[in-house]
Amino acid sequence: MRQTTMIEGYKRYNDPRDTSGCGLVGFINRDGKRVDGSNIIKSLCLMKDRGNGLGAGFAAYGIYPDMADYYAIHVMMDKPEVKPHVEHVLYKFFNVHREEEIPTRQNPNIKNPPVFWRYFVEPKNECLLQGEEQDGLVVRAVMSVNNNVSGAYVISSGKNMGAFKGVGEPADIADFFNIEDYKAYIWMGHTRFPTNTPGWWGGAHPFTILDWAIVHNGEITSYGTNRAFLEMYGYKCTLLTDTEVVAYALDYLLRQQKMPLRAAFYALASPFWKDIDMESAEDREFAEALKAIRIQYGPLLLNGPFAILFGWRNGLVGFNDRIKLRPLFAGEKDETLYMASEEATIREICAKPDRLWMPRAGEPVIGMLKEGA
Amino acid sequence: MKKVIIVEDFCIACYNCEVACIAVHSKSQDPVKAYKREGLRGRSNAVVEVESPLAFSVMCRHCKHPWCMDACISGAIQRLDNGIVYLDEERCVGCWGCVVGCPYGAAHPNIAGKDKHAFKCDLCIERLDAGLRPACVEACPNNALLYDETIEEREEVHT
Amino acid sequence: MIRSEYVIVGANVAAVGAIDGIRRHDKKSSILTISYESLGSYSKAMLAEYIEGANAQWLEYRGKDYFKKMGVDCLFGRKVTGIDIEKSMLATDNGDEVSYKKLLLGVGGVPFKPVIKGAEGKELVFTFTDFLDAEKIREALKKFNSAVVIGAGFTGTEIAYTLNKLNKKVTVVELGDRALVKALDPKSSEIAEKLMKDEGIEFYLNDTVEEIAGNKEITGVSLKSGKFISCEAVITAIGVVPNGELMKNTPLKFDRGLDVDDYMCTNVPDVYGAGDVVKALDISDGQKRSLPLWPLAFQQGLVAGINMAGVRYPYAGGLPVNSLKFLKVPILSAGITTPPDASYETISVSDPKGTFYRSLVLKDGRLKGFVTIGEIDGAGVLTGLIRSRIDISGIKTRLLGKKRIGLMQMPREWRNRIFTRRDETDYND
Amino acid sequence: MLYKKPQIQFYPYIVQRDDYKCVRCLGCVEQCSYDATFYDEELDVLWNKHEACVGCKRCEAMCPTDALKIVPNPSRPYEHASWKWDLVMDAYLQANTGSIIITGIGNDKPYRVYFDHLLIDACQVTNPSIDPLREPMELRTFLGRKGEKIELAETESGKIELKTRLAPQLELETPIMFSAMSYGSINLNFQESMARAAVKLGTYWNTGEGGLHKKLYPYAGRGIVQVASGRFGVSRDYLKAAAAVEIKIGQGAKPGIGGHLPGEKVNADIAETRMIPPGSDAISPAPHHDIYSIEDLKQLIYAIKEATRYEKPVFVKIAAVHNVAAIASGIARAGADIIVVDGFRGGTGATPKSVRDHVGIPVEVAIAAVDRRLRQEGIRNEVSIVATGGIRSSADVIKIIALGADAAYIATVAMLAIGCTLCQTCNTGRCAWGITTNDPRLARRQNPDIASEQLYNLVTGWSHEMKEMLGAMGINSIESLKGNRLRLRSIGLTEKESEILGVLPVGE
Repeated sequence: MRQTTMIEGYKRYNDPRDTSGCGLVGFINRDGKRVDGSNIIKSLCLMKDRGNGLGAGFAAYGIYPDMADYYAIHVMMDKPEVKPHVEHVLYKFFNVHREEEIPTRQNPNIKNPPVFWRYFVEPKNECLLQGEEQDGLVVRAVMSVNNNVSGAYVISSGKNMGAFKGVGEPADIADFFNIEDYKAYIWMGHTRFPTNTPGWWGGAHPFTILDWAIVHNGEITSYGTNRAFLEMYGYKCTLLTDTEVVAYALDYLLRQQKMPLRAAFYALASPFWKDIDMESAEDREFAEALKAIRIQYGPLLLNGPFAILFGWRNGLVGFNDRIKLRPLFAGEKDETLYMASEEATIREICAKPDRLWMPRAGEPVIGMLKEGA
Repeated sequence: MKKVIIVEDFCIACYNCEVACIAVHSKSQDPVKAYKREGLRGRSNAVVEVESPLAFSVMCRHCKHPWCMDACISGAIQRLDNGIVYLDEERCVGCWGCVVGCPYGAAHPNIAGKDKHAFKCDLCIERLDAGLRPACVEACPNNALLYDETIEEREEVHT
Repeated sequence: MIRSEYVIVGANVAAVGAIDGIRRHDKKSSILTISYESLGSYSKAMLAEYIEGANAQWLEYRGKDYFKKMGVDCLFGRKVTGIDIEKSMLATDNGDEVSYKKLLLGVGGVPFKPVIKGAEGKELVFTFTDFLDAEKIREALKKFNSAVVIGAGFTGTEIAYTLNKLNKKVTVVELGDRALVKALDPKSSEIAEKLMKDEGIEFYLNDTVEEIAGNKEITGVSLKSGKFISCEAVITAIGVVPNGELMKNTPLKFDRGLDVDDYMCTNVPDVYGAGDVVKALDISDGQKRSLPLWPLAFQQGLVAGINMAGVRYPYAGGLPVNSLKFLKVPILSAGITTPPDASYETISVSDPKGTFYRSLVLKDGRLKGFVTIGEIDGAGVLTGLIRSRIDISGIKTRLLGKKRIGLMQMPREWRNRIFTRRDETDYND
Repeated sequence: MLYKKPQIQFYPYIVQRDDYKCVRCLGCVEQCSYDATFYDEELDVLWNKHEACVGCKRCEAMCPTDALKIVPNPSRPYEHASWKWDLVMDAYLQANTGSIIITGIGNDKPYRVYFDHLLIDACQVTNPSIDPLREPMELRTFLGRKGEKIELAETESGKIELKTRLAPQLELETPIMFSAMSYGSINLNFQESMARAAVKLGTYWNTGEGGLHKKLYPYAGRGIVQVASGRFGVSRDYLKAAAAVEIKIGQGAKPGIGGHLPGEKVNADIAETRMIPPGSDAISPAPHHDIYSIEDLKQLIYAIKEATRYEKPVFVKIAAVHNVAAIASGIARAGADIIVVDGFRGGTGATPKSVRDHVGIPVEVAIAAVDRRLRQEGIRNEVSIVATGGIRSSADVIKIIALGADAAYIATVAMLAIGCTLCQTCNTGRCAWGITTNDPRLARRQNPDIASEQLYNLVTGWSHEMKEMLGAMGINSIESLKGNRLRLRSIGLTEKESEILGVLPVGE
């Protein structure tokens, strides 16, 4: 009904504005079976109307099986001249095993695209700081490129995964990056309707750090607080969008603080105090833990409306803000777990799911890769 | 029975109870007119006693068995069904039996006035009927007068 | 024969007290009052107002509907002529028989009449005790312009003052050396006398009327001192004595007053007494005596009623309290006003204009009585102090101020009790 | 008196009495604690001694017939742009007395109030604002030290287990507490009112440096007890009874100045509570004589922590001074759990006017500076920051939290809630509103039954307003506002001032 009305509206007034927000979709094959990009493209294109053509992107896990031991650094450069500056940084931190331009196709709707390169790298041991792990060094290197090299941005930096994103409609971006050619066990897609920040290539989703990737529909009203907190721990927010704090927050919680996965989501979308108080009567220890999480990680609480998909090499998680101000659906068929902004999106690629549900506010839907898969 | 409870710790000697009492028992219902036109100055049923730092306002305790009523020769003082000890000024002949009988000094002689009669607190019976609190309680800015069940009666209810 | 659970002889204030008392605990049983007076319940203390011209209804105590409202049957205008204690039966002057289960005798007092030569057979010789007396005086007002009042007690001064107000030339003859000797101390008597003299009333003290001169019409009175006062009317107002008429030839103990115990019960079970007829406890000195005072009659009636209804409740005793309501300057007194011996202490204050006077009589630091003239607001606090027997030696001088007597001087605990808790006047149930 | 020194004639207030309306109830005579009103029985007239009036408006408020108005005396000393009339008056006064001018309440000079140059953000379209009447809206705040991390484990049932023990925390249902006002400087009724309100509100009250009266021990569970330079009333029971301990280094109204409660005000009750002889002067030295350095402070903090078995958070309160950021950083590293920064608009019972009006800095910039400094050092999350001294409204609380505070202390506004009219004569001890006085005749003017209700209402009202503002910002939990300066914009400030506050100008 709603879509019909909107399409009529388009016809009548040729009104470019849209009343919806971003659209997101993702799925994971928990057995680790890789599938090509056709399904993610199909489902994302169904949600074309949720975006406005100012951004679309994909993240895929398992796409570089031969290079799985190396960090795959996807770099976006405004112009080719930037490349030496990028490499100046990268070569300082890494031994570069392979570098290549990310294959793209000419698409009539994609105007003046930046240049995309990928580097398969291994951190130089001598660059590690005292007690630092390789991941820490990669984060430092990414922050260094993003901060210091004007016109260059690291799009993704995890192993055996990659992010592809840009300004354009989902179909055009998919076509531009040859998405259908990649095979992955986790796929994430996003179509964008930028509001707070301009529509530019770097601002498209997903946002990643290491192999954490985020697609996000919504607006983080706690951005200032989250950012101020994260900046104390070395994160630099440079991408002019609130979504990046989610990626950094997860990196901070899961990697730096080594929090259990579920606990991290209790920090980002905490239960309300009234629920914790109620829980206290039933399970005091659990309530105490929740309380401690809120006290300790309160500055990372994500406020405002959002639906977020969060992927990494071992799984895919979807979650909503605490009062569910943005839509999120989940579906299951055999070993595949689907999550998307709309029910239709899931049905488009999985006509008869075993189960289809709307997750509760703040409650994460976790799809983990089976051990050994 | 609900009565006016006097909390002597918090009386601030502002005399608002007296002014309110006089005003509501006046024809004009206006304090300035009551004092200046109707000559009701000194006719408050509640009387503030001050001896700094102490102060409190005293008015009829509405005894269950009132001394003043015993002493009333004209039958002007009667205890109504609702417990209010009421002095009908029309019937009062000014014998001052209530004045000398009341151990709280809460029945007052109106000696100077044209009509020689006693007067005392009627618990603002008309206000109570209208669902309001007695005027002195309403006027008290510091809760030194409360309209409530008296302590023992409250205890009885609770136990 | 008329039957009633409770029968009350008399319908005045003691009877009203008794009805109140009975009805507190017994809402159903029948009550009958019998009174020789047709007016039923009225205020004897207001007879002076009647003489001045007030409507008889004005005197009605508690209003017309009182007996009906309380569910009380009345036989007014009937005199009880005898009691048969054995049969629990009363006889009335029209031959009715009334049977009772509980009986209250509230028959009051009768005026004390001294034997005076020449008093018999003269129209304008009055007493001043009940409504009939007042009616007679009122009817005779046009017939005389001057009067001698015998007795300067409470009723004497009141009738003197009233007649004076009605433009009669009034002379008061008193055996004692001052007016109002029972109620006041010498100084306040002096003030009261002066107030009355200022109005034109003459006093002859330490003297008494020996003979009323004249034939049918009075020409004057001759006094013991030999003086002669010409007048047209004589009113004896020496006081009342308990009315023992009904007790004659009954087992009821009567000796200058009906004997009652602490529960207002006579020596015969189920027969009670209250009011001017009984001898009851006077708390100012702890003696039992007849005190013909309005509030005490009410209280005794109430206690009798409560006990008649089957609830044991003792009479706490009464305190003589007086108010001279008729004077221009109010005079109030209570308890012992003239110390009987040196164990009492008297403190007083007065202003030279004679419009303010207060004296306190104490014994062992406790207030026993007082007189206050002029400034009377809060005088009841002093009455309360006598009753509560609080040691006031520390605050006594502060009670003498011209200012209104308040509760500021009272112990804080005492105050808190009455400020926040149920009152403690509720001594009767 | 026929002759007065001419200077005295320039009294600041006139008592205007509408003699027709005045019914001579004499309430004003009783109410005036400065003997400016008296009754002439002979003439049946009420007179006023204008020169005694301090403008507290007590009589005006209590007059049942509205017959009184206290108005500024239109005939003031001549003034011009440089010689404001109060300076002229001060000169007259000092010429007569030769002493320091003492005053009460906070700074009344027209320095820029930064709060009034900050605007709050709201959501429109792209982001739904939240209706606090329909959705949960959380103000619960925890104050206390946070470690670097907490250890958590996921159980098989998917629940989370806490392995770390948190440092002691104060749990506030709303981020507003009642600031330190000592028994002695204020009376017990007011203190009891705050204590009762704090308990009912689920927040905390502060004893100030005057000890904890035995009557208030039942409320100590919501009490923060102060340890100040005079060490009044500090005992084992005192520390044990409280929820937290506050070391008071300085006070916004009088940075660098000690305190002095004159002996005549030290009645038996105050003496017992302060643990000093009755009638003796209660002197709080300017510095703690055992704290001459940050190391000394650290020793005291740990002495208190030892004494309270590390079960109670320790506050350190300092006045907002120029170098506040560096000082706060030192305090954080000295082991304080909570740092209180008291701005120069904070109130006082008595202080030299010269100090009150010219020493210190505003709390807004102090908090911004402290928050920035602690973030630069990466230790902001370890300590809590409480702002006080100049918090006037719920919007101020929102703004100060967005600038970096965790919670706010209120005091002057709490006094306003119970009647204070800012007449600035707290130091006289004759406060006609019964707040800053222990005169038994005046102290009874505050009935804790009423006053605690007033305080409760004030904070409840503020809390509702804060929820509305948070809802407008699309935030449903106060922790998402902390240090969220992006939700503020400056208006009418210089670029430098905006930068110091860390706030963008409007339009950006």
